[in-house]
Order: sequence, then structure tokens, then C-alpha cells
Amino acid sequence: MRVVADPDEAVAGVQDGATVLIGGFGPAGQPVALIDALRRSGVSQLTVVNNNAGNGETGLAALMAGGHVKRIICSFPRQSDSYVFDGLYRSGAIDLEVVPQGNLAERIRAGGAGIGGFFTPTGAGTMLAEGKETRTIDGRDHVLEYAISGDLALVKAFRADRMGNLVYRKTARNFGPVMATAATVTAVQVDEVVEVGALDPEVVVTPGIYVDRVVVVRTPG
Amino acid sequence: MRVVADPDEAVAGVQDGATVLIGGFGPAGQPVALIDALRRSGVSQLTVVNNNAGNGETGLAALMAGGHVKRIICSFPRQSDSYVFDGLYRSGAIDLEVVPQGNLAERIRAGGAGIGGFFTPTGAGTMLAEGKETRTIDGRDHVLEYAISGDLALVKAFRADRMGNLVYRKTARNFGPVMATAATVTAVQVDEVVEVGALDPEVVVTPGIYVDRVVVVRTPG
Amino acid sequence: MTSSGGATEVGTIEHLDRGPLDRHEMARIVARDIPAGSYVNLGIGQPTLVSDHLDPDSGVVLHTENGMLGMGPVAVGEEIDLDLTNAGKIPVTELPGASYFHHADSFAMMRGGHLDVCVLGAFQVAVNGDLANWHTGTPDAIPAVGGAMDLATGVRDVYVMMTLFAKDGTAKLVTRCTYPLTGLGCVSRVFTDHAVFLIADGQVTVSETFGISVEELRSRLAVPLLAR
Amino acid sequence: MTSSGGATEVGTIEHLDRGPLDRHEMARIVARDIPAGSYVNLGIGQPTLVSDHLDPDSGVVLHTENGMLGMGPVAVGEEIDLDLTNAGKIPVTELPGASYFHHADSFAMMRGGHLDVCVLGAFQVAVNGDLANWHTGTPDAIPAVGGAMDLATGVRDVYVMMTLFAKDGTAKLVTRCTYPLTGLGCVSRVFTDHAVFLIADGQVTVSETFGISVEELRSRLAVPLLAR
Repeated sequence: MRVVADPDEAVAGVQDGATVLIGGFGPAGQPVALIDALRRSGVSQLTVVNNNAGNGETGLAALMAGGHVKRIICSFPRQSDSYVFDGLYRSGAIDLEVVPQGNLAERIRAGGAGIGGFFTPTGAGTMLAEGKETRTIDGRDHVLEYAISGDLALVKAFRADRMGNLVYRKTARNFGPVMATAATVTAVQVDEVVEVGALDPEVVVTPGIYVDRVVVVRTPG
Repeated sequence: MRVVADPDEAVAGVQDGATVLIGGFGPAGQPVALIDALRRSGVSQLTVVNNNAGNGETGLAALMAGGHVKRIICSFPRQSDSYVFDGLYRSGAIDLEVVPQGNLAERIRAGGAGIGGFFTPTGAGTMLAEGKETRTIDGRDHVLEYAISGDLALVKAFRADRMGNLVYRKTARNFGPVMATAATVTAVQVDEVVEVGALDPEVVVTPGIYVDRVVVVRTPG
Repeated sequence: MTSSGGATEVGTIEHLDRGPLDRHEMARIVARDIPAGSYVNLGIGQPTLVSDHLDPDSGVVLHTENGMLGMGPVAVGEEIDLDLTNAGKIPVTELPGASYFHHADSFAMMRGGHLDVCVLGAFQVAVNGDLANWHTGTPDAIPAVGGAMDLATGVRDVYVMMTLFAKDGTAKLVTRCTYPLTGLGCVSRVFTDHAVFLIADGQVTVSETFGISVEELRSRLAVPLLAR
Repeated sequence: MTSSGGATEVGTIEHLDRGPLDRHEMARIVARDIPAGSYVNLGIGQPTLVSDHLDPDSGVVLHTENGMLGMGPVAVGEEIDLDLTNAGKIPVTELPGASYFHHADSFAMMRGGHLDVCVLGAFQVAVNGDLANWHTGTPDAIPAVGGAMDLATGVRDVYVMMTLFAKDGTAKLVTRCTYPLTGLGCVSRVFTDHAVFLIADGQVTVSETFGISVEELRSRLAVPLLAR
């Protein structure tokens, strides 16, 4: 684990064609500084895993608008201000895989936990199960979903210690803890870094073993 | 969620033939008072899920010695002082299903999380995978394991609030959080019950939604 | 109550003096029917109105799928904290006894059947309990499901809150859903501006009407309706 | 070094002046070979001795599968807390920067390939990296696996620490395991009282010997040995 100087160093080395897991649910937990650094890196042909498909013209929307993303895996791309994605999708410039939100979270967890795939009842019998293997277990229909792993995870947490242990704030926790486990390199932007021993071991949410790079990005205000 | 007066009330209503998930890893997190109450209830033909198969002549060993258990699902039954289980097993009085420890924890988690089954690499190619479905995913052999759910879970935690939110102490956390999610009725013995609002929402490990009955059992010393 | 035939149909309440209900009145009826002590998820949009009508002493605990139990009312003024939002991404507050958890744990809670009730909007509900609420089925629509399927599949009692008729006048309580499904056989109760319907065993029972008789409802719906 | 044929075998170190090693000396050699900054799980029994030889400045973090990272030394006296034990159920201590987690999370960490190294005992290790360390195969043995398969399968580098020969003199480094397997093709390094072996691509390379030459090792093992 390294505390790096700036967001650009935190995302350094990402390759064209990489799969990038990006935390956040709306503004809460969105690692804006890291997404911006990813865009500045000039990387292309990314597959992005996020709950949504960008809002307005910043963050993930800017990453897509800049032509860095070829595919997005998400649960809810259509929002009132997702016009950047909408345009790219309708023009065929970006591929979309829609996954029910809980299956998405569980697939990422599976990626981090070394589970190859799992049978979930969510989506069974719907068009999102079309072409997928199904099985009745204990009288209930299930769909087989496979793990998702990333080359890079971008996560926003509240506080890190110098071993990379993380705590989050309120509902900004959302996808961070599972995405941190599921990528080869996990980069985290935090409000502050504290010394080792300053976090109570009982309350650590993401153990430092999952964290590769930490950068301090002070939240305005 | 109810705070009940004693361990007997906490386990009341369990039926013959029930599956009981019992937390603990060695003495840490072992809900001894609840196990003793289960024994006193006179229930029979239980399937018990625990990491081990009892030590000495107390707790789970006493439950087995009393003839209440017909089957045990565990990862590590053989210990230096597991002679009660050893005798019952060799005489055919008790059935045993051995599951790798991580698959056991994950099967219980699946039970609580509504996952019907999952493909795990652990155990693939070994005698513990014999008769089980296997599949190669991303070049790696996996075994299909199914969820485990219980009628009753017996868990030891450190502290509960009056909504059933729980925190644990150190490695006594072990199986408690997953077992609490995977049973129809979850009974918890705690050192103390605190008022609602006394636990920081960021540090709750088991949300009260998973807890049905709480009983205070003061740890000696 | 109205009887349309020989069967005894005791218990359906016809409020001929009030109705159709507006969305706030519907929310109040939904709130009334949520059992005390329930763990409840209110879908985004109209269902969030239900929280305004829950009795604070009922012990109902609200879940939001982005990772919280014990959600309080919408945040105002100084309370607003962008790290604390509901599933509709609106700033909310925290009640005593709350807890936070990550997305996989939150959806495990839903999928595992631990929530007692959810309240969802719908495009269509069928007599067999099928729910369609995520996709209009038009070819150029961008599919967006969010947590709808997880709620429909995982929560023990799925309540739907919707107008009974679409803007074009077609009924949304149907014999068979024509829109893409969200969940199969999951809906147990449908709250509409004109009536409350109970769904069980492939049959629809009218439990309560608002400004309309059961007889008239039957004439306007293709779905066979039982009274009780 | 000793060369048995035409191949150039540069680099195998023969410590003819010391050995065979006792278990503490073996533990020291294992500790020496664990890269700085690694996350490490030490199996119950002899492998726990390795912790006595880790340099505190190496940044090695110990994992115990019952739910902790940052495990410290065995607890003594006042430090003993029955809520804080290792996988062998022995009271241990907590180091600054530690964290606790439940069993499913702990084994997810193992299975997911996040631990760098584990050190396990063994009954047999085969040239293809197969490990047998959980069951003697005798028909009346009570099977007990614990976390052994999870470690063997999930951890990136599986080190084995064992005597090279069983009490009856048979070699434990074998062409093919005859005992029931714990994991397939998982072992990368074997530390024994007589030698350290590296396993890769179905071949065994002797990297270091203690009180014995590579030539003599070859005469006592049925396994083809490369030197380097």
C-alpha cells in the first residue's frame, strides 16, 4: 500500500481495454478525482462497472464523452441527466450490459471472494435472464450469474490509515467495500490519512489488504 | 425483536428435527448458555451446523451426549478432546457432513443472502467434491455448493441495542454475523443490552433485522 | 357491500362517498396496511410518500437499498449531507438505531427475504401476481432496472401503489402483463386510486373501493374480481 | 554445488556443515523467504513458529482465518483474552493496524487470492504441486479439514513446512500423492529439515540443502530433482 501524491499517480499504469470498477451511488461515494485522473490518463476502450452511467457532463459522463469507454456494465443507466450516455448508446458508440443492482453487487463480491458464479433468484423469468442458464433450487427458479473482476477499482472512502484500512461515511459506503476486493489494483481517494493504530480494528470496513494506493482529496466545504 | 428473560425463553419453540446453526470457533463466540438451554428443552433429532463437533463434555458435546443431535455439518470435528462426538460417530449414532471451512461459511452466507448455490474452487478435485457437480470457469475447476439455512441460530455477541443491532468482540465475531442472517429465528446471548442510539450506526455488524431474541448472559470475570 | 351473484362476499368495503384517491391519500392507506414493527423498503417516486403517514410509534424501520436501515425523513437545510441519501439519491436523515452496510450486504438482506414489505410503483400487475415496472417494452427504450427486480424477488410482501388506469385509460391491473416482467408472482397487494386489491392463488380480491362500486370496477376491468 | 550430469546447475546452496534442521531452524528459513510486506497465513502447528522469526520491520501482516488481520504474538499473562485467538484456538494479541471480520469475509479474502503466502504442514507433496495434509486415508479416520483446502486453493503462494521423511522413513516429497488431496497443483515451495525445494511446471528444484548433498538427496527420493 502506498499513499500517493495525486490522483494521476493513483491511476497510473492502467492499460487500454482495462475493466475499471467505479464506486458511488449518485454523488455519494463517487471518486470524482480518480475518475478525472483516469480521463486525463488518455486510456481507451475501457469497460466500466458502475451502478449508473453518468450524470451531467462531469465524472463518468466526461469519461464517456471523451471516448474512453467502450462498454458499461450497470444497473440503472437511464436518469434525468444521463444524456451523454444516452447519446453514445443510441449511436452505438457504447455497449451496455444491464444487471439487476443486487446481482451486480453480488457479482463484484464474487469476483473478490473467488466465487466463480452463483445462482440467484433475482431476474429469473425476466428478459434479463434471457440466454442465461437457469435452475430450480428448492422449488425456486434461479439464474446463474458469473463473477465480475476488474483491473482497477476506483473507490472513495472517508478515512484511511497508513496500512490502507478504510472506513466510510454513511450511505457513501455503497459499492466501495466490494469493489475494493475485486480488482488487481485498488485506488482509493479519502478525506484524510491517519496513522496506523488510529482506527479501531473493530470498525475497519475495508482491511488494508485490499488497498493498493491511497490519495488524499479533501472534500470541499 | 424481544429481549427475553432467560436462555430457555430464547430457544423456546424449536421443533424436533430442526436445523440449528451454532456460532463460535473454540470458546470464542460460543453461545454456551443458549446451547445449554437447547439441551434442556429436550428437543431431538437436530441437525447442528457448527465449525467443530464439541469439546470435552460441555456445550455442544453435552447436547450430543444427551442424544439430541442426529447429524452435524462442520469443518473440523476431530479435536484432542472431541471424544463425545468421536464415540457417537464411530457407533453410527450421529451422521457427519464435513465441509471445508470457507465453503461452510459461504454456504451459510448464501442461505442468508438468498443465493441458491455457488461455484467455489475450494475442494475441487478432492474427495470432498465427490458426487458434487463441478464446472470449469475461467480455466479453473469449481464445485457447486448449496446454501445452508437454519430454523434456529444461536449466536454470541458482545452488545445489543433494543432494536437487536449487534457488535462483537475481536475474533469472537467469527460465524455469528453470517449465522444470524440464515435462520428463521435468531437468538443471541450478549454481555449487555444498551438503549437505542447507543451504538454508532457505522459500527453495527449485525443489523437488528436479523435478530429475533436477545438474552443477557454475563460473561464471568 | 355489493354482491354480484350468489357467492357470499362479506367484508369488501365500498367507500362510495370518497375517491378516487389522490397520491397522498393512497400513501396513507398503504401506511395503514403496513404491520407494526415491519422492515420496509419504499421504492423511489410515489411510494416514498408513504413515509409521511407512518406512525412513529409503529416501530416500522425503513430500509434503503443503497445501504441503510433506520432511514429518517428527507433532510432539510442544515441536515443535508451528500453522503446520506436514499435510493432516489435524495438527502435523507438517520434515526436512532440505524445501521449502514455495503451494497452486497444490502441486497443480500433483500434477496434473503428479510424485509417484510416493499412498496413499488408499477406499469402493470397481473392476476397471478406478476409485476411489470421497469421497462415499457418499446424497442428504443434504454433498459434500466436498478433494484426493482431485487425488491420484487426478495421482499416477503410486495405492495404496489399505482393509479388503476394509465393516462390512455387502459387498466394496469391485467390478466397477463404485456410489458417486460420485473418479478413473477410476487405482488400480494395493489393500492390504487379506485380500490385496494389482494392477490393470492391467482385470484384478485377487492378489499376496499374509493368512489366506485365493485360492480362498476368489474365493468371496467378485464380481470375477474372477487369481493369478500 | 553438485552437478549430476551435463546440465548447468548454478545456484543450489549445499550447507553440508549444518543440518538436518530442527523445527525452529526450519521456521527461520521460512521466515527469511517470505517477501517483505506480504500478507501471510501461518497454519496451525509447526508453521506458527515462523512468526517468531519474522522481522518486525518487514511489514509482514499475519492473517488468521477465524477473522483477523494484524495478529500479534501469542498472548501471555494479562494479555490473554478468550475472545482473541488464532486458528489453533490459542490466545494471541493484536497489533496496531489490525482489523476484524466475520468468517465469510475471512474466507472470501483467502479464496479470492488476496493472501500472498501461507505456510502449511503436510503429509505429502507431489512434484506437480499437489498437497495432502488433511486426511491419512485410513478408513476409520474421522475426516476433519478445517480451513486447509481454502488455504491451499486460495493463497497465491503455498509454502509447505515439514520433515522430508515420515517416522517410518518414507519420503513425503513424492511423485504422486497417495493420501487424499487437500489442493491440486498449489504448492510452490517446500521447506524441510534436509532441503528447500521449489516446485514449478511439474518439476522440483532443490534450492538449498542442510547436512546433505543434492546427490545424496537424489538417492533417497524417488522424485527427479533439478539443481540450479
